[in-house]
Amino acid sequence: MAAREPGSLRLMATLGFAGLVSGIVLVGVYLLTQPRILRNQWEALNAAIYRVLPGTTSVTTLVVREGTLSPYEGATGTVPTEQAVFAGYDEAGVLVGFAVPADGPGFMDTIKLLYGFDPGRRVIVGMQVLDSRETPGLGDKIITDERFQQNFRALAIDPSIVAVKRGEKAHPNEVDCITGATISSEAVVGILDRSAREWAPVLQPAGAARGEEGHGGRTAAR
Amino acid sequence: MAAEPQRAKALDELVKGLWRENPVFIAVLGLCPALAVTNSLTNGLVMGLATTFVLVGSSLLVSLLRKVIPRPVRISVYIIIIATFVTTVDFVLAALMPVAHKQLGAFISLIVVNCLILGRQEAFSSRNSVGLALADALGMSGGFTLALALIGAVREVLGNGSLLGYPLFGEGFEPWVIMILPPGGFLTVGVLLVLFAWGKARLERRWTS
Amino acid sequence: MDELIFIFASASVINNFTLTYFLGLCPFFGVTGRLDTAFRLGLANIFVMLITALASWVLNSFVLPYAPYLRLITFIIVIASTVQFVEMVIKKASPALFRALGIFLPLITTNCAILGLALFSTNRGYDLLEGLVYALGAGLGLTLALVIMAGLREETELAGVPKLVRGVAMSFFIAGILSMAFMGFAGLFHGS
Amino acid sequence: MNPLHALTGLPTFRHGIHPDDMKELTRSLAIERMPFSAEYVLPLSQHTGAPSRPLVGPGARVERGQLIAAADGYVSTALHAPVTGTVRGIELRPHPTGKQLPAIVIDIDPFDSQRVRGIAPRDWDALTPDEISEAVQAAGLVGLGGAAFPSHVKLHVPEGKHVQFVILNGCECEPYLTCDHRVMVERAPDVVLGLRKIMRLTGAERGYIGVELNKPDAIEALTAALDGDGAIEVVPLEVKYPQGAEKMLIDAIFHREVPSGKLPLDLEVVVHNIGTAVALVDLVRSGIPLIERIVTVTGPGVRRPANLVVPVGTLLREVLEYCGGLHDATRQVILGGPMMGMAQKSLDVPIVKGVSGVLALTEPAPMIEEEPCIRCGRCLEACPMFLNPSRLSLLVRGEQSDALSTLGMLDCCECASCSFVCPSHIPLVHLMRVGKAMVRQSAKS
Amino acid sequence: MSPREPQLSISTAPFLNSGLGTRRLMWEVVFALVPVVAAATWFFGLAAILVVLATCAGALGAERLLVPGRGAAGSLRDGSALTTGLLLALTLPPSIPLWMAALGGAVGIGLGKLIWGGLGQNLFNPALVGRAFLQAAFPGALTTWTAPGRGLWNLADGTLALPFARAGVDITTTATPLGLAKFDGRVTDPGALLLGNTAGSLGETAAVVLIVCGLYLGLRRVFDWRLAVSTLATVAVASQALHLLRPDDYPGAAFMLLSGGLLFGAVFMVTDPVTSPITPRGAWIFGCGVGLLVVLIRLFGGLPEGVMYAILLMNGVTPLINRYTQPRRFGA
Ligand SMILES: Cc1cc2nc3c(=O)[nH]c(=O)nc-3n(C[C@H](O)[C@H](O)[C@H](O)COP(=O)(O)O)c2cc1C
Ligand SMILES: Cc1cc2nc3c(=O)[nH]c(=O)nc-3n(C[C@H](O)[C@H](O)[C@H](O)COP(=O)(O)O)c2cc1C
Ligand SMILES: Cc1cc2nc3c(=O)[nH]c(=O)nc-3n(C[C@H](O)[C@H](O)[C@H](O)COP(=O)(O)O)c2cc1C
Ligand SMILES: Cc1cc2nc3c(=O)[nH]c(=O)nc-3n(C[C@H](O)[C@H](O)[C@H](O)CO)c2cc1C
Ligand code: SF4
Ligand code: SF4
Ligand code: SF4
Ligand code: SF4
Ligand code: FES
Repeated sequence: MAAREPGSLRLMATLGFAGLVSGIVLVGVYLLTQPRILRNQWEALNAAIYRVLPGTTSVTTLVVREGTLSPYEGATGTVPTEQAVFAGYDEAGVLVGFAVPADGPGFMDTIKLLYGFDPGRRVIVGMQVLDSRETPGLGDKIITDERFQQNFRALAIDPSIVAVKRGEKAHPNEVDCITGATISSEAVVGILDRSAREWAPVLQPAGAARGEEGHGGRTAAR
Repeated sequence: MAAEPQRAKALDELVKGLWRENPVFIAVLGLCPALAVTNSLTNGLVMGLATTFVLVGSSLLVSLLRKVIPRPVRISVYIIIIATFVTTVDFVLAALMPVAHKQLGAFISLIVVNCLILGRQEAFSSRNSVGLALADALGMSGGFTLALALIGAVREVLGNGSLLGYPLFGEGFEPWVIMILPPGGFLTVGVLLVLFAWGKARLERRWTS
Repeated sequence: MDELIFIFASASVINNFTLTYFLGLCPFFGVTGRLDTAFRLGLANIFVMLITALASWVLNSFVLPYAPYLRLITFIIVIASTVQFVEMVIKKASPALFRALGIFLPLITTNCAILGLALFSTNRGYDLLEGLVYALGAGLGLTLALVIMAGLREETELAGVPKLVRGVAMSFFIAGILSMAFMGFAGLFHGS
Repeated sequence: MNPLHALTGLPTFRHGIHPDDMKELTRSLAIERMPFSAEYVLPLSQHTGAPSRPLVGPGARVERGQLIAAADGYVSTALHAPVTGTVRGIELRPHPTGKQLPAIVIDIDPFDSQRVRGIAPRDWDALTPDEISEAVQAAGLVGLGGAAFPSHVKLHVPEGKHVQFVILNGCECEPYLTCDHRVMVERAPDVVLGLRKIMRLTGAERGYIGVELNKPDAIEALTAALDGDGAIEVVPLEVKYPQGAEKMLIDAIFHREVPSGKLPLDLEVVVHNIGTAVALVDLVRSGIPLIERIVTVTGPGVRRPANLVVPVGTLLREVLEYCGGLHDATRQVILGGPMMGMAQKSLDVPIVKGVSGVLALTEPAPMIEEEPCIRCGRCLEACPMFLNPSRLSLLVRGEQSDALSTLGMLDCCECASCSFVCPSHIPLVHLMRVGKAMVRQSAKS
Repeated sequence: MSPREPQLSISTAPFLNSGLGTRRLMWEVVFALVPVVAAATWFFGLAAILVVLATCAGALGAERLLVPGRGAAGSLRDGSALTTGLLLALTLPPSIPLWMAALGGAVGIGLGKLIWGGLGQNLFNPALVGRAFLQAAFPGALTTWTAPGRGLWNLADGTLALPFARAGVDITTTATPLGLAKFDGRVTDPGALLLGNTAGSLGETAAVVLIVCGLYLGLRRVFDWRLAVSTLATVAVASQALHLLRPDDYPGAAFMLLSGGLLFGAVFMVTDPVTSPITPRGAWIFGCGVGLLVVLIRLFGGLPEGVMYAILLMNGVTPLINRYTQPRRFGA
């Protein structure tokens, strides 16, 4: 038996060596691909930010630390791993609003979205769904339905955002639901309402400050 | 002198995976981690090709190293090799095809537990020459990719009225949404399995008569 | 609390691992011939999933931020060795439990449902508690699917299922119908 | 008291079925004696247990009541000549079970008076229990309730066992049959006497006579015959099939279930048919062995239904002819009742000791065409043994005998309630019999 | 002298039976469905008849195609394909395109029955398998409701859509009572629910008719009354309890019982002998399970109605129920 069975040292060595080689290969692949991956992520996010904050020409990333916003120190063009919002500015350098990511339960699974918030007027100025598994043809209309998107061009968050049946929208704080996708629509509304209520107190003072001083921090030109 | 039969054998190994031992329709192996995302031809192809890359790469390496790897730790070594290939393919896809990568999500990583891959190492690559192992891996993953593409195509055509994203039937088509939902995956595979069994039975009947 | 309820409902029935993600299919088709085996396999799965949730949370919080490229390998290795360790502990502490569940543990330690759980809960950014609830839901959902499937399969053995359909194809059809039936849980406890 | 009785007011068992009793055809016809015929066929196997061993050969002259075949072992019994005549031979003859079985064939002596000679009553009170058991066996007495189980076995209490109660089974729950009914009406005092005898033989303290409520005249006659005897009780029972199955009867009277695989004796009870009790009385009184029995000849196919005293071994053809023959529309002739009897393809079978009825039906076989089981559960709710006939039948067809025995296959008493209710006309009892055989077979190997 | 010997047939005991027949049971159900179809026609016009014809054609067609040995006469005779087709039709919305209805019938028979080995062997309700397929395939068309009483000849645009083509877009839609309750918090008056003058699936709206049919079938012992009773009782008790707890959020028992497909399901589908438990105790459990799932899905789920899913889910666990409710054997 001793003759045929390799010693345990040999086994450990084999495994260790395999692990080592694997590690080296992966580090190499990682270094090669990481910049592209990060850029892809940022580009996807960036596109969404410009869409939910119409009129924006430059963006600043802000991270949340102990309830207040501070500039993001990471590399330009990367998505921070911490909780972050994105301030958008127009050509004149005036703050358009903040792009805020939010998520919550939908019909099938968690819906992730990004919305633009104008803290001065307390209105939502744009919304885009980043990720959802809603039913194709029904629930996924929250992404594709143009009339639904219209709701979020100027949606007041006060007294609260509410969902109403399609065609019954009468007040700036109401959202016309999609027929046949009432639940997904309501889910989006619920996510927005909760998130906006949470963020407004944080963003309003920050917006006031930044609106005056013009934009600092790192920006990404379009 | 042995070159001819050797080549014939390699050819046989290559072809068997496509039909006779098709991993999906005949052996029903390696399906589960793939089925979830095979709701369009593109996804099926990407998933199939990613699996091909992993399977061919691992088989090559395992066959090359088959005399070096001590038996007691072979499975662990195989897993390390496979996981390395999978991580590589995951990163490369994320860098080069971000949209497809987002759709496939964690299921790319799950290739690592696809038992087709580990099974081939254990059953074939670790016992055969590099050439045969390569032929086997290519055949198996070819059959696998073909099957996933077929499933993806059926589901996309019925479920979305398109193929590779191009609409086939125009605006008036009512898509069968179920086909791109999970039940559609199960039902499609079920129907295809029955059709394959039926075709096989008919072929055999023709052969014998 | 609402959040946790939703996570649980989502993992167990709305997005049942087996019936919507196709994970853990092979035991689903292979082992479900007998009800009793299916049930114990399910329990073993719940158990391994809870360990996995714990292990992957530790890895995610303390290791992977520094070496993201090792995610897959470390998940597999750490889960497998943790389960093996726990297996030894159980063997010592409760031979009865080991006999009931033990034989399944090596089978499932690195199957796709387990790894899927680790990957999904990481992708969803769950904290420890959420991760554990997610694991419990996923494991119970898997057990539910396994046990239902076993009952149905046992019944079809005595039925006149046509020859062409008998076997794996039938299992796929049954799973398809169950998957349709589970769509009824969509939107459960979606709050709002 | 069983809560069920609170609802119905009458003791009974749970589950079971309510077929039309169809007894009005013969219910009020007094028992008559049929004339002798030319030929008698006496299969050696007329009872549960080993066939009797023949003692006579071709050409032998036999006297009415003479022993012609002896018991072969303990669970077996004797056989006697029903008429005076000549043994033609031991031949293979059609048997009610459908097989060809050896039988002693006797040609009657047409000039004989057919009086029983040379048999004298014994002093039974002087006999020990073992001697009584032997005497009963030698008289060929078997249970007349259907199974034809040798009576001496049940009259003899084994070492270490104890009998507390004797039940006389006067349920006659099979539709159409009225022979027990007529016996209870016409010979009530003998029924009671028989019960007393059995009680004394077995050492029982109490006796019961279970009678279904559709025989009020029998209940009345028996109650009158009791003459205030406090040790015996006539128990009116709900009209329900199979009330007469002994486990059901015991359940109805004592609310106790005979455990699966056990005998009534394990509950210190024995059950005898009322006909058996009267036959015992006759034996004790006159010493004449069991050479005739009472048979109800009935059904829409019979021109003149009747309750007859028929010598054992009489051919079915003769019995029918005595009753005016069959209507042309007759499609089936059954020995026994419609639930548990056996259809005959030949009228040349003899009436054996266990035959309590001859039934001629004009309907074609009601089992028209089998359809798949629709899992309606009716068979479950009919089965008095609380089995699942639907599942059992599937398992029988799938030949899974292990699963069969764990589901209680052997508990089935073949009462056919399941077949009766099945809307898909699945031959359930038939499959149950096959299943029981399968389980026994696999237990052996 | 001796009479002509009759031709005797032999068979095994018993020689009596209860006179019940599986075919007769199926036809009783078809018969009981006639008033339901009539009510559907009254409220939703010709569409009701057309949808019934389409599902039955799909069901019979699939049986014809997939079981080549069996002629149309054979499948017609045992009545079960027809039962499935009829029941499926009556659970569909009035405006459904006919080609979808036919597809549903075919899937119901193919996936719901034939792959299992045919009549009596299927473990899921075929009509509901067909409907669940349609609902997952065409969720839009299956959740589009038209108002009742638009005239006998009035057909929705989509009804005659060509195969594979989209249903018309300009259907005037309304919400079902359950939709109104769930999404608008409006509870429909029980009187309207009883008469059936509400939007909904073809056969489900007229509660009175369904109650009468249920009583007919139950009293004639066509189905196991325990199934229907336990289903309805569970819904009544559970929803009334929730209603008492939070009257504003949860409607009361009367509304829950009379709205949606509950009565139709309880009378015709929960009671399908083939797919419900065979044991009496199992029947109670099955009914309770359906009831609880209906309440769960309606009040806490995403969908306004859950009867179909509840029944299918309980079909799935029926083998388990059967297994664990085997009667205690006599003397065991
Ligand atoms: C298979 C299926 C999938 C569905 N998917 C969604 C969905 O993803 N999102 C949604 O809001 N509603 C979905 N619904 C519809 C809801 O069940 C519900 O009917 C609808 O939201 C009600 O909206 P309405 O009142 O506007 O018709 C789906 C329905 C079915 C049958
Ligand atoms: C193998 C066997 C042994 C029996 N032994 C006894 C016995 O020892 N004592 C007894 O009272 N009955 C005994 N019986 C008789 C049964 O209890 C029962 O009365 C008989 O089978 C006829 O019942 P049935 O007409 O309900 O089928 C025995 C029966 C069988 C089959
Ligand atoms: C289904 C079934 C029905 C029976 N019905 C009667 C009956 O109505 N009357 C009767 O005396 N015995 C009936 N028996 C036989 C009894 O179980 C029991 O064997 C008999 O009463 C014992 O008496 P014996 O040995 O004197 O025949 C029936 C048996 C079965 C299995
Ligand atoms: C009371 C009763 C209810 C039934 N309900 C259904 C049903 O809901 N769906 C169905 O497809 N068949 C139903 N059938 C018909 C039959 O059971 C069905 O065709 C079988 O399920 C097919 O195997 C019913 C039959 C009866 C007697
Ligand atoms: S482990 Fe492999 S063979 Fe088993 S089900 Fe999954 S993919 Fe199929
Ligand atoms: S070990 Fe994993 S891959 Fe293999 S059968 Fe089990 S679950 Fe499937
Ligand atoms: S024949 Fe057997 S299975 Fe059928 S009802 Fe009677 S005891 Fe039960
Ligand atoms: S009565 Fe017949 S159809 Fe009904 S469950 Fe029993 S065997 Fe099946
Ligand atoms: S169970 Fe998913 S790969 Fe085996």
